[in-house]
Amino acid sequence: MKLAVLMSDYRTGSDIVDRLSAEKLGIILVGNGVYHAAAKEGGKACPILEKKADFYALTEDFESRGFTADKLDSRVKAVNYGDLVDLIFNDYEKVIWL
Amino acid sequence: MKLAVLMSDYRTGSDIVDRLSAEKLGIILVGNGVYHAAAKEGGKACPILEKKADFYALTEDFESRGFTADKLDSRVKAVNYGDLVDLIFNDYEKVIWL
Amino acid sequence: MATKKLAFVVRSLPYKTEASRLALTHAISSQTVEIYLNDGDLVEASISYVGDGVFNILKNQQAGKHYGITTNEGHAKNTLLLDLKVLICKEDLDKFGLTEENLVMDAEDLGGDMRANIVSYNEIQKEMETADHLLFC
Amino acid sequence: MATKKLAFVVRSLPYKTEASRLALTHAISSQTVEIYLNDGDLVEASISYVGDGVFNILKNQQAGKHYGITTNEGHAKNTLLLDLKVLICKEDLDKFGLTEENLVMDAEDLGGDMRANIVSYNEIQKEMETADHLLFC
Amino acid sequence: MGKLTIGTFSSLVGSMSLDFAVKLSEAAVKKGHKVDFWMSGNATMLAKKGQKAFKDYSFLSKTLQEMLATGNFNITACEACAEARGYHKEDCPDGFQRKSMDWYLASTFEADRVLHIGGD
Amino acid sequence: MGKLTIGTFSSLVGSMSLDFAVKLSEAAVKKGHKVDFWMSGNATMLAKKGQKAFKDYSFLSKTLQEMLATGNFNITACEACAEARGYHKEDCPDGFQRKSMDWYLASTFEADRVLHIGGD
Repeated sequence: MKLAVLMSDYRTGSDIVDRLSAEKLGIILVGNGVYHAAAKEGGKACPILEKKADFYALTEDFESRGFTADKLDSRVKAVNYGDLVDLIFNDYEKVIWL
Repeated sequence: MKLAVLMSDYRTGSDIVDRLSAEKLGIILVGNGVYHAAAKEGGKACPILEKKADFYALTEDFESRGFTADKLDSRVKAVNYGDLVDLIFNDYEKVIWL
Repeated sequence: MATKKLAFVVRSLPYKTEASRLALTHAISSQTVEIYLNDGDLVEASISYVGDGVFNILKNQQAGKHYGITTNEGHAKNTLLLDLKVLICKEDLDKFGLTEENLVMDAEDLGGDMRANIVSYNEIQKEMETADHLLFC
Repeated sequence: MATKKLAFVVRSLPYKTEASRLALTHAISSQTVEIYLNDGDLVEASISYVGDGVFNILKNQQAGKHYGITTNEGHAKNTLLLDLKVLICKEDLDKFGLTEENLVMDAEDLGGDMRANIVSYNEIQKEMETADHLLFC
Repeated sequence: MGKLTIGTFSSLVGSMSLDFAVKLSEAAVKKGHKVDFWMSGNATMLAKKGQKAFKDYSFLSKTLQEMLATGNFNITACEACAEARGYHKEDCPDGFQRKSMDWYLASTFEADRVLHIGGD
Repeated sequence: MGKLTIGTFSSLVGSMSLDFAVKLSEAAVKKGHKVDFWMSGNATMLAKKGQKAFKDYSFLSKTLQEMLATGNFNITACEACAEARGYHKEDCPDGFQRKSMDWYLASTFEADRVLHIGGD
């Protein structure tokens, strides 16, 4: 399946993502999920970014929290709400919110 | 200080509890915090119970979730809402909610 | 004439928030959805419990006695009474040391025939793959 | 004539919930509380940022532009403008690789004199000990 | 053009999850898609008339009315959830509907995509 | 006998944190303590008249009215938070007050214990 995961939290949900598998998997960081792309703990990027998936972060949400696109982990692509609509309709078949 | 911590969540807040220090520390498990006393992962009790503190769990809340007092870790004492009021007023000076 | 398959996946703890309770009540409402659809069209809901979500189906929840609300246990029983497909992740039960005895496995006392299925995560993954839409909570 | 000391401790991330935003606005309201108190009585609020809470005071929050709401950055600046004591946990900044440059440290642009203090967790622990009440969020 | 059904269970003010759902709907409607927006549980807070705009809180009524005007946006509250919160028929904003939960399930039948925002 | 000030910022229905705050108040009032109960943010959902009892949702109005009758319980909503949600004066249940945030801070002045329930 082609699955888009909207990840909206920083401290919960990783246990679920770890197990998800899909032929095509997109992880879209929204809300407080953007800290997965923008924050480092002890100098290390978030382990979730090791997952085999395409990563996106919502511009409106990381900018709201004081980050700019150049602060994101290089594996993560910035998208806006319009892009997100296209991703959901064109690139994936199913969408979940964590 | 004499500090009572009402711990209401299972998956967040432990980072804060780890650092708290008080001459007299009470950790009172309420809401989903009761899983710290009632759930075991991989056969192991929750690490938070290693903390030097007096532990309590709210009877109304663990019973609501399907546990009985005999299922609680032996370090944890069952209390009801009336006992909780007495603990807050008589045994501790400050109360926080996590 | 078509059937759409919805897979509800309960992964959060009960009670603190509304997430899992409302997932169950919405899944149950698949039984009355026909009034909105054309003849022969159907919406079919399954429910899978994974991760912390398995705590939703512990037996003997006393939330009615203490807080005056229906329990998630009661809702889970209703899903079985109404013949919804229910999957419970075995690996997560093992992790928490839970067994059939601890869980709502049927609604026999209410006259239901359906039993919940304890399955490996792979089966839940398959359920997700064959569903038209996924509803996590 | 007495002063009661309240220590607000911000430990949660901004925005997803109301917790930290409302802590800041309530702390600020200590400035107008006298209308409810006897002459000479005071309520004094301090604010400490610990753990994930340090992300509340990042600079350049664009929530106004994107969502039409005032930012936590703005509220944090107001606490400094109004001379509230502000403590930021150094160990947590180090953990996240954050420095003064990233943070709201003063309200100079608005005419404020007060600066936030980056301190070790021990200092925040002392603040908690000398306060009459603790308000975590 | 497709149809997106969004189910929301979050709270209005202070929970940015509900803001997210509204902004996503807006972006979808702008691109010509149809959106069904279901409010259950605490998300029914959106379904109360007379909300005042304050700068500290998100204020979503205006965006919702603009979307309704396009004819491609349908917003419906769980009736029981609303009544439990003391919201009666006369509290319901213009253009909003109130239905039972099966409305949401029915909406998914013809939806191309479903986003169920279950968390609070 | 002491005074307990509880500040609540959670949601009414479905969030058991608010149920907790009400049950704790009830237990304290029964023991003869005074309780000031502050509702801010989404907790102002308690401050809406006409809530209907459903078995799926907690229904706290009755307990609150019983506590008010004792004279040892004071319940006050943040006025701006209420207005942001479309709750006006006429929506406020009998015996409830509406004030600005400094009321909460003032209440802590004479409180023996303060419980600030900040999370949602």
